[in-house]
Formats: sequence, C-alpha cells, structure tokens
Amino acid sequence: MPELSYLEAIRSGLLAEMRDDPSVYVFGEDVALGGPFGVTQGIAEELGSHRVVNTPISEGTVMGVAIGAALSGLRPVVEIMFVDFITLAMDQLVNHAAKLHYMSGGQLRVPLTVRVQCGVQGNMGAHHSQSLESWFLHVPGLKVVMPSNPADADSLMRDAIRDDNPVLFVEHRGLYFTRAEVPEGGSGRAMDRAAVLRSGTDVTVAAVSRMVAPAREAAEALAAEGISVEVVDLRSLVPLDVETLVNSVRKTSRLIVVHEAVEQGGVGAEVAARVQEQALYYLDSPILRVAAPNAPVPCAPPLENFFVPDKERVVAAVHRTLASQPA
Amino acid sequence: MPELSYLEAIRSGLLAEMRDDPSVYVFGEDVALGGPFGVTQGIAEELGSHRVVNTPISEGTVMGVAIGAALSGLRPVVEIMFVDFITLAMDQLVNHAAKLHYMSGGQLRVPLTVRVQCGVQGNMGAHHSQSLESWFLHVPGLKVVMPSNPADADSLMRDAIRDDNPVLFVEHRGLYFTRAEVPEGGSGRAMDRAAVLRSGTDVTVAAVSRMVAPAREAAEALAAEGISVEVVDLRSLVPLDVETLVNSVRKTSRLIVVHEAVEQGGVGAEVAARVQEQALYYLDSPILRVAAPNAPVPCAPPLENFFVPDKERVVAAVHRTLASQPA
Amino acid sequence: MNFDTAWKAGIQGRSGAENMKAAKQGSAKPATRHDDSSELLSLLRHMWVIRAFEEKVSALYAAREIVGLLHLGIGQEAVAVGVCGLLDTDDLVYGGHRSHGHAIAKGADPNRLMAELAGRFTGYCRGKGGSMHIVAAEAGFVTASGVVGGTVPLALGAAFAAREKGAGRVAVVFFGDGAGQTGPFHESLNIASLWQLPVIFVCENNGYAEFTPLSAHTKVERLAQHANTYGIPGATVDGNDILAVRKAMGRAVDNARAGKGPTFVECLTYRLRGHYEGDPGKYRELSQLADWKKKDPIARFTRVLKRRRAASAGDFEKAESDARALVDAAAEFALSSPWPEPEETATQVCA
Amino acid sequence: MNFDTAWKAGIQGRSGAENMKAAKQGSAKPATRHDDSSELLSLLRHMWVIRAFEEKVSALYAAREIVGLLHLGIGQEAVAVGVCGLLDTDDLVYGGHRSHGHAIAKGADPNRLMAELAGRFTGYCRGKGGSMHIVAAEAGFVTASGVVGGTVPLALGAAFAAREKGAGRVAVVFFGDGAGQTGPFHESLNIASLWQLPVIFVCENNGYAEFTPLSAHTKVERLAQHANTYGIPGATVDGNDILAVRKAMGRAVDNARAGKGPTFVECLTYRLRGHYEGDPGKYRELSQLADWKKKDPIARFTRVLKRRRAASAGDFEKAESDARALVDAAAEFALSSPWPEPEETATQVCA
Ligand SMILES: Cc1ncc(C[n+]2csc(CCOP(=O)(O)OP(=O)(O)O)c2C)c(N)n1
Ligand SMILES: Cc1ncc(C[n+]2csc(CCOP(=O)(O)OP(=O)(O)O)c2C)c(N)n1
Ligand SMILES: [Mg+2]
Ligand SMILES: [Mg+2]
Repeated sequence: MPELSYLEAIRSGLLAEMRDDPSVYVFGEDVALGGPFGVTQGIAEELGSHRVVNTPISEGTVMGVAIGAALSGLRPVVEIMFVDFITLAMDQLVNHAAKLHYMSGGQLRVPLTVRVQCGVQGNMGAHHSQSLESWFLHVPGLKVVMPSNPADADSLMRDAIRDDNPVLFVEHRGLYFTRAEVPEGGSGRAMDRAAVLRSGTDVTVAAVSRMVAPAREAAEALAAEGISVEVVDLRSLVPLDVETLVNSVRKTSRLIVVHEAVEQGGVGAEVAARVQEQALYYLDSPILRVAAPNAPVPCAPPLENFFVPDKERVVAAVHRTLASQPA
Repeated sequence: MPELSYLEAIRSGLLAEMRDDPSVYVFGEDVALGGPFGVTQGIAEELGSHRVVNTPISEGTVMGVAIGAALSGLRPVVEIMFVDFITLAMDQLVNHAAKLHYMSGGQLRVPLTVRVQCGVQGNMGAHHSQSLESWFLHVPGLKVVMPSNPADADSLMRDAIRDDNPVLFVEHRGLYFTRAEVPEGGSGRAMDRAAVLRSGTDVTVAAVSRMVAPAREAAEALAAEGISVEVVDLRSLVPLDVETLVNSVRKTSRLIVVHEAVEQGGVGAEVAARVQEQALYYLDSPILRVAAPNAPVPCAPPLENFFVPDKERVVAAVHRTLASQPA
Repeated sequence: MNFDTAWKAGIQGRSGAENMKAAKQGSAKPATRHDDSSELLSLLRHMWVIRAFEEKVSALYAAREIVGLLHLGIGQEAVAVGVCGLLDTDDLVYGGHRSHGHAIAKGADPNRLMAELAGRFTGYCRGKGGSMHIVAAEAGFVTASGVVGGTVPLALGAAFAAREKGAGRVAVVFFGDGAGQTGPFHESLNIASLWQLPVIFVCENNGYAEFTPLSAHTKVERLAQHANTYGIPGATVDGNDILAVRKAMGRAVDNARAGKGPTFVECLTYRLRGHYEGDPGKYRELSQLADWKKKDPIARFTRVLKRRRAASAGDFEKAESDARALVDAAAEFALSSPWPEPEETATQVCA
Repeated sequence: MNFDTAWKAGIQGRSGAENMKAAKQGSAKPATRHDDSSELLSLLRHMWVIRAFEEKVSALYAAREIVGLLHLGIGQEAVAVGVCGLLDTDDLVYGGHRSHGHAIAKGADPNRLMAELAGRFTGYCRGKGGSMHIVAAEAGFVTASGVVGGTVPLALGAAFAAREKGAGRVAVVFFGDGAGQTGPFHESLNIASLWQLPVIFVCENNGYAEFTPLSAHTKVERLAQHANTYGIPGATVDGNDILAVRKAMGRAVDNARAGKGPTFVECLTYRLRGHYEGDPGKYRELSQLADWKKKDPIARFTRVLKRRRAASAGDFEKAESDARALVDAAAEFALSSPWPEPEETATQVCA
C-alpha cells in the first residue's frame, strides 16, 4: 500500500476517475500547471491539455460553465482555489447546480464536483483562511464531503465524481502534506458515512477535517488519565450520518463536536440539534462545541494560533463535559 | 397611533432616518420608483433623487459601492430585491462589509444596512422564494434582524441604520401587506433582543419573521386545549438573544423553533445548540424544529403550501414534545 | 428545417419535441440560405402559437387559473422564432425569466408547458419549476432561470461540451438588455472568445429592465459593442423583423458549426405588456407603446408575406386560428391535469 | 505636492501620514504640470523606499521573521509612485494583494506597515490584517483586499461619497491584469461611467495572473479597451516610465476633480519577483526576466534624471542609502514591537 500525502491522494482519486472516464474534465485557475499547491500537476501531460482547463479569474462564470457542461453530460471537476472565493460563485452553485435536478422535475442532472481548499494555515489572513462548509448544509441538492486523511481524500474524490449530484469536496490546506497509506484502487465507498476512528465509552468527540487530528491526540492524552474517548470523523456533512453519532452517544452519553469554522452557525449546531433531537434522554451533559471564536481569521501568528482549536481545547471540553451536572 | 402595513412601516423607519441624517442613501434596482413592491416610493420626491439611487443589475458591485460609501462616512441602505440574489453579492458582504472593521484593527467602520426580501409568497419558485438568513449567522461582523410585524419593522430599520456595523435587514414578502399599529417616532430600540409575545408555562415556541403568526395561532388553539404556550419572536438573529430563550425554557422545559427556511443548517440548529448547552438539565424533551423540508422551493400551489410550515404543524410539534418521554 | 411538418404534427397532438425531431429529419445546412414560401409561412405560424399561448396565459392569470410571477414576451416573438427556427433539436438553448416563447420556438410541447405554468403534475417539471424556470429537455431547451444573466455561463458550458464531443452542435442563450450589466455576462463574453466556443449570445434588447430604461443602466447604447471588444462578431438587428433576425442568426449558426466561435446577435425589440403580469407600467409613455404596436412583429411579417404573395388571406387567418385552437387545447390539457401530490415537495432533491 | 518634505520628515521619524499632510500643505493644483528637479528627485526617493522596503520584507521572509502570503511589487514601483504622487492625503486609494508599494506611496508609515507584516500589535491593523489587507486610514489608503478585483467596487463607493460631499476628492483603485477578467470589474466600469464618478482605475498590467500569461486569460490585449467601450477615457502607458504614468495620471486627476468622471490608466509593467515569495517562477523564461530587468523603473528613472542633470551622483546614492536606513529602522521597529495578545483574536468584531 503506497504512502501518499493528502494532496497526492486527491490527485490519485481524480486521476483514477479521469483515466476511467473521458467525460471528466478539470476547470480552474492555473490548474494546467497544477494550481498553486500542485494538486492537478501532471494530469494535462498524461491525459491531454484539453482535459485540464485553465480559466480566467471568473469564479462565478467558471462554476456556471462547469454546470452547463455537466448538464450536457460531462462530469466536470471545478476548482475554487480558496473557499473564500466561493462567495463569487454562490449564485451558480446554490441557485443552479443544487436546484436544477429538482426544479426540472428530474429532467436534468448536475454531476459536478467542486473542489475547494479551506482553513487556516500559513498566516494568510481573513480572505484566504475561512471554513464555510456549513453554509452548504442549508442548500438542498448539494452534497458536502470533507476528508481528514489521504485514504478518505482518495476515496471521497472518486465517490464525488461518480455521484450524479453536485458535490462540494472540501480540502484543508493544512492537511496537504500529511502522509498516510492509501489502498490502491481506493478504499471503497466513503461517502455518506461517518467513520468511527477510535472506540470509547465515556465521551464521543466528533470532528471534521483537520480537527480530527487534535481530537485523536486528545483521546490519546485522556486515555492516560483513564478517560475513554470515542472519536468520530464526520467525513460527510451532507448527508450527515446522524445514525453513527446517535449510536455512539447512546453508549457514551456525552458529545463534543470539533470544527475549525467559527462556532456560530457552524456544522456543530446542526449536529447538536440533530443528536439532541434523537438522543436527548441519553445525554448526561450538554453537547459542547469546540470551534473557532466568532471572528474573522486574523493574520498574526499569536492570533491565528489562538483562533484554531487544538488538542488542549478538546481536552478541556472533555473535562468540562465530564464535570457537568444538573445545577 | 397610526396603523401601517409592514411595508409602510419599513418605509417609515427608513424615511425617519433619511430625514434626520443626510448621509443615509438608498441604492438598489428600480428603487427610485419604489422598487417592485413600493417600499421606497415617494422618498426621491421628498428628499431628492440623489438620495435614492437606481442601479444596474449588478448586485455584487452595488453592494461594494455601498460598502465603499459607508467607509467614506455615508450610511447607505442597499436593497437586494430578492434574497436569492444575495448569492451574487456574497464576496462583498462577507469578505468586505463584515470583516473590514476587524481586519483593519478598528480603523474602518461599515455602517451599512442591507435590505433583503425573502420567503415564499405567490408561487414564484426556487429563485425568488428562499430564506437564507442562517448563512449570515456564520459571518462574524454582520448583524441580522428579521421583523415579524410593522412596529418592529419600523424600529429595527431605525436601529439598523444607526448601527455602526453592517446589518442585514430581512423582510418577508408575505408580510408586506399585514397591518398593525406603529408608534410614531418608533417603539424604541428593538435590536439585539427577542420579544416574548405571549407568556406560557408548558412549551416555548420561538419563531422568526412570518412564522410568528402561525406560532401565535397555534398558541391560541392550544390554549383551548389547556396547553399554555409561551411565544417568543426571535427578531434579532445576530446577536441571538439566548438569555430570553433560556429563561423561557427554564420555565417551560420544552422548546420548539419555527422558521420558514429549510430545516438543515437553519437558524433552529443554532438555537437548539445554544439552548441545550445552557439549559440541558431543564429540558423535559428534545428541542424540535418546525421548518421547511430540505428541498428547493417548489412552484405549484399544493407543493408551495406544503413547503411552508403552518399552524397545524406547530400544534402537532407541541403535541409531540408534550408526549415525548425517555424510551 | 421545415417548420410545417412540426406545425401540422403539433396540431395532430404530437409533442413539440417529437414535432421538431420529425421536422428536422430533412434539415438542410448551412443555416444561411434562401427561405421558400412555405418555410416563411411556417415562421408566421410559430409566432402565432407563441402569441396565442401567451395571450391565453394572460387570460388564465387574470382568471386566477394560473398563479405565479409571469413575464410575457408578447411583441418579441420574432426573436424567438427567428433564432430557434435555425436550430436542430439537439442544439441547446438556454433562456431566462421571459422564456415561454423561446421554449415553444425550440419545440417544447405547448401542453406540457401550459401544464407547468398551471402547476400541474403533467407539466415539464411536474409543477416544481414554474414560468421562470422552464426546462424542456426533450426539445433541447435546457433551462431558463429566474436569475437575470444566470444562464449565460451555463450556455458556455453546453458549448464547451458540444465542442469536446465534436458533434457540430451549437448552444444559444437568450437574455435581456438588463442582463448586459451583470458581471457573469461580461465574464462569459471573455471566456467564449478566449475558448472560441460555439455559443450564440442572443440579446433581446427591449429597452427596459423592469421599470428602468436602458439609458439609466448603462451608457453603452448597443450591447453588441461589448462583444466587439472581445473580437466576437456582433450585429445589432431589428428584432421585430424576423427575417433580419434570421439572417444574422444564420451567419451565427454557420460560424459556430464551422468552429469559428461565438457570435453576438442583439435584437432591438419591445415588450408590449408590462414587465410582469399585473405591472401597471406607469414608467412608459402610452405613445411609445402605440408606436411599437405598429411594429408588431406578427402584423409586420404578415405584411411582408402579403407583399411577397407568399400565402393567401386564408393562410394568414388559419395561422392564427390554428394557433388559438392549439393553445386552447393546451389550456384544457393543463387545467384538467392532476396537481402534484404535496409529498412531491421533498422528492427529486437528489438524483 | 512636494514629496521631499514628506521624505525628510519620514527620516526624522514622523509617521507617513503626518509626512504626507505636511508635504501637501502647499499642494499645487492642477495635478498636470511641469515637475521641477527636486520634485523629480523625490519621486526617485519614494521608489527607493518601496524597493528597499520590499527587499527587506523578502529578506525577513527568507529569515522567517515575517510569515504569511506575500506578494511583492518589485519592478512596479513607478506605477505606485507615479500615481500616488499626484494625490492628496484625503484622496482615497484602494489596493489589492500586491499593495505594499501603493500604501507607502500614499504616505503610509513604513514602521507601522512593517509591523503589520510582522504581525505586531503596533501594525496598522494590530496584526489582524497582514500583507494582503493593508489599511492605513490616516494616509488615505483605505484598504487592500485578498480578493482579486474586490476593491474595485469599493473605490466607486468612495468616489460616490466624495462627489456627494462635493469636496473635489478623487478615489483611485489599483488592480492587476488578472482582475480585468472579473465580473465586478466590468460592472464597475459600467457604473463609474453611468454615474460619472471621480474614480481612477489604475491597472497594473504585469502580463501575468499567478502563473498564467494574460494571453491565456483574455483575447483583449489592452484592458483599456473595455473602458473605451463605456466611453471612459483610457490610456495605456509604459508603467516602468514614471513620467509617463504621472502624465496620464495627471490628466485623470484633473478630470476627476473637475467633475468630468472616471479615467482608466493601464500601466504595462512586470513583477521582477515570483507571484508570491517562494514561487519558483518556472512559468516564465529567464530571458524575459532579464529583458525586464533592463527596464527596471528605478534604474531607468535614474538615467533620465542623470541625462536631465536633475541631481548629482551623491543625490542618487543618498536616495538609496536613506531608503535603506529608513527601512532598516522600520524593520527594527517592527521586530522589537510586541505581539498582539491572543485574546485580541475575538475583539473588534463589531464596532
Ligand atoms: C440577478 C437578478 N437581479 C434582479 C432580478 C429582478 N429582475 C427580474 S427581471 C429584471 C429586469 C431584467 O431586464 P432584462 O434583462 O432587460 O430582461 P427583460 O425583463 O427586459 O426581458 C430584474 C431586475 C433578477 N431576477 N435577477
Ligand atoms: C477572486 C480571487 N480569485 C483567485 C485568487 C487567487 N489569486 C491571487 S493573485 C491572483 C492573480 C492576480 O493577477 P493580477 O490581477 O494580474 O495581479 P498580479 O498578481 O499580477 O499583481 C490570483 C488568481 C484571488 N486572490 N481572488
Ligand atoms: Mg429588457
Ligand atoms: Mg498581473
């Protein structure tokens, strides 16, 4: 089993689909040369430059072009270089990609994959560091996946491209160079299901994307204290695998959700709402969210560091939830 | 106390501020003629056509123009004709209006009011009927208000314009012609606070915008059954008045949130997350959400009617929460 | 393409798409060519179907048999028919909020279209779409949109796919003068020219965006000028003269099919009704309306055909009466169709 | 306006904004006029400050004393200084992701700017902004943005406010050739021309957007052509010739102040470094880089001044060495400044 970086794994999934299916095309700024991070590097050379289409800086229109191409039977993969710029493509993504299957009464399909790169890494400041995935929970017709590791990145990319719906594939810049083993030919369908990464009995910690790492580290550290933490990688945000969470909470009676997006209106809110709805009577303490403070992303190192949740904050939340009891 | 329609009340609040403060300008499509609904009718005639600026169909840039004008000391009110089209102005609103005060370390201020009209009314279909307010809970630096009645419409408009931050003022098309008394000179500061419209002891029903009416009707109907419902009009979504909700839930032990936006990722998720966090041990049953199904807004009357939550659905949810008990 | 086959078939109850398919069997290329009399008469007939359809919609709206936000293209029929008459079924057309006529001209079945407007399950979109969001995939009318300018980028995508497939198909997008000030429109001109896509931009410049005249939206008098900046061939034609539209469109289609890239066809026209049904239209002078009524594209083309002796008085009358009959039947089909079940509200969200 | 006062004051430790204010006391209008020798020398000095500043930034970045995503404008100084040299403090300038030079040219204090890049509390934005998001309000540098094209609409708003206030102020926005393909840019040209706003569009056409040459982004060779479509006077000038920039800009400022509306100034230039610090720059030929090095705007202007005998050899040397001293001081100020407290992360979210 080869070891790949997260970035290479994205490419591996993409390339596998592109080799298989000549209707898969890539659109994006500078993608022919690999983009600023190199994800699409070498694809044009292997499969022809017509398959990897450099675009002008016109996010909204490029999204529309990809949707139109999808309506005509291609399976485009469009790259938005930073999720911050998806703000320029919201009309096409929300009003057209997500809705046309429904609005047409099923006549149309939009098999589109939107690659976006998100998150805090490298002091890039408020216009290149956001995590905006939760907006898209509120857009019926879109699916949203968010891999936390190379194997999932590879598999979810394959799943996303094969899906007949628009799928937002959210990459975390801070994970690009993390390495792990990736089964050749993909590790099987990863979409639609959360993954239980570590089983435990005292507290469930559900995390997304880069936050899975501090969740695991926290579980490790807490194990030393005799606290048994179950770690769940949400992986798919839409559809959200509530069943796995509820099953876990029935066992642990406590839940903490960890994400890098700001707390208010984040994915943690939907998770909390759904889990309390289905498992309130199993809960021994309130569901807590460990997330960024409600602020834009600052640039300076001490601020950026403070912004991003870390292992310590997860540990503290676990202690808090274990200490919590009726007033 | 004059009786005004919701639409007239918005105009009354706007006009009051515009008369007081020559730096308040209105920008939007067709606003000089009143816009398609007539909200800004007559203002140009009274205050000069330079104060009510018709714009091309360029939502993104017009939003930017208003922000730039706000940075230069004006207090612009920009109208996005349907919230569905705010998708075209997200970059300016999210990356610039909301963040510039923070990103500049306090050097800049953006005293901007964004009027958007939302909701299902009149079989307009998926591109003219959405409720997207919950996205903006996730955008630090923005405030969001959502009046449910003429008096609040008038007061919140005044508050929004006077606020030194960008405020999203969300109007519901289905309320435009509802009438009620509006105190002259405004009813005092309405921003930042929820309003308890009816006090009760058995269940709290928190509703937003047009959903306040079915919440009240449900309370009325349930009173006849001997069920006492406390009705809270959220009114301000950012900041969210969690205190009022928590106080109410401490009394009633049950909470239902009602909104017209689709359930997943809606405001109800954040409300549920916050209330269970602060009041879990007071809850006798799960917090329920009564909201639109997770679908685009359909056009045909039977579908549109089914889409929008109504009194019956609120009543059913109240019965459900009262019947709920540990398995 | 011979519209007549389609037309007659339509009367006989075949779906619009089937009609168009049948009609196009013998489709002669290139699109630029001399039209014979029967072809010209068929253009007139198609304009009449659109006119009759929209007048019926207007009446049904007044009677509250149809609800929603309706934008009629009465007075603009020459653009729809002039453009779509030169296309095959598998050429792909995109429209906007005022696209009943575009869809019909492209071969959409009036029955299913009317049923869609009436919110019935037999409608093209099962009642989920509605007037501003027509999809008639079988006819190659891909989609309209309620977002002004929203379909322009989509049409580029269709053109991109067509080019990659090498089938010689073209993509066409209809949009208004108001859309000409939207960013996506400009981004699209750039990309279409950069990639030399087989897309045809059809701008229906009716002088107004909602209540505001074009002069209050831009200083650019002819939107085709923007195309010229990008080196896209652009023509501004009298949009109420169907033959002028057809001529410009013929060149555009030939160019696109020949791999010579995009064309911009700006059609100067006027909507004879309000922006939407119910719009009191106070922002326009009655005299302006009267002037444009004189330029009614149907009356005008009828005069041309008379002058050319291309048809008899009976033909002209029959064009109208057949259209009215077709549309009456469509209305009856629609209004006697079942409503969608409420539970349909949450189906088909994902494919 | 006399840059020299500002310059000297700067050396003496006054803030940039104070400098500019002092310098502008005697500001002579109109902007279009003959420059005397001391004024010319001061332009050179300002270019040197920017150059020295960015070379220092590059060195500090290499030493990991400064982190983040840095885009340097080395090689483009003639545009920044040519443009801003004709503005007063209360004229409002907007920039983009490559705007260190624009801010300095507008009078931002190098100390506070360097501190911002170094993430310190003494920075203009208390470390919250960073390299792509400079705000130096006191100097009339309103804001930059990490969103390509993002500030173009904002500058229109500033121009709108200026016009309403009737103060004769102008707004200026710097952006790149890549921004010229964004929708907001085109929407902005339309609105600026429609409303005749006192805004000056300064396009720094350096031939590349990231790794892709302009020719792969558009078929339009001169972005000024778009302005022309809107009737906006547009000139394309040699952006490495500060006097050419200044001449075009002088006319633009005079027009804007006189209420004659917007102007578009396209400056052909080249960035002598990578797109961002760390970019290996493989997409450009070394020979191209070498050619452009010969056109270095500072060396070139120095030659002009020499030819005109506008300054002595000592003056030239001093221009550079003073700049380096100033910038060394700025770096020292920045690196010895305190970091912001972590708790600052969640302050100033709302005003
Ligand atoms: C993005 C967007 N902004 C605003 C509207 C509201 N609106 C509907 S039609 C219209 C005018 C469109 O004018 P034009 O493009 O000339 O088409 P016409 O109505 O004249 O056919 C406007 C502003 C919209 N539907 N979409
Ligand atoms: C809206 C948006 N899309 C993409 C990017 C990523 N990006 C940063 S700089 C750049 C190229 C900009 O080119 P140009 O406008 O010519 O400015 P230059 O870098 O040459 O100064 C791109 C694509 C961005 N910052 N903003
Ligand atoms: Mg129009
Ligand atoms: Mg460039």
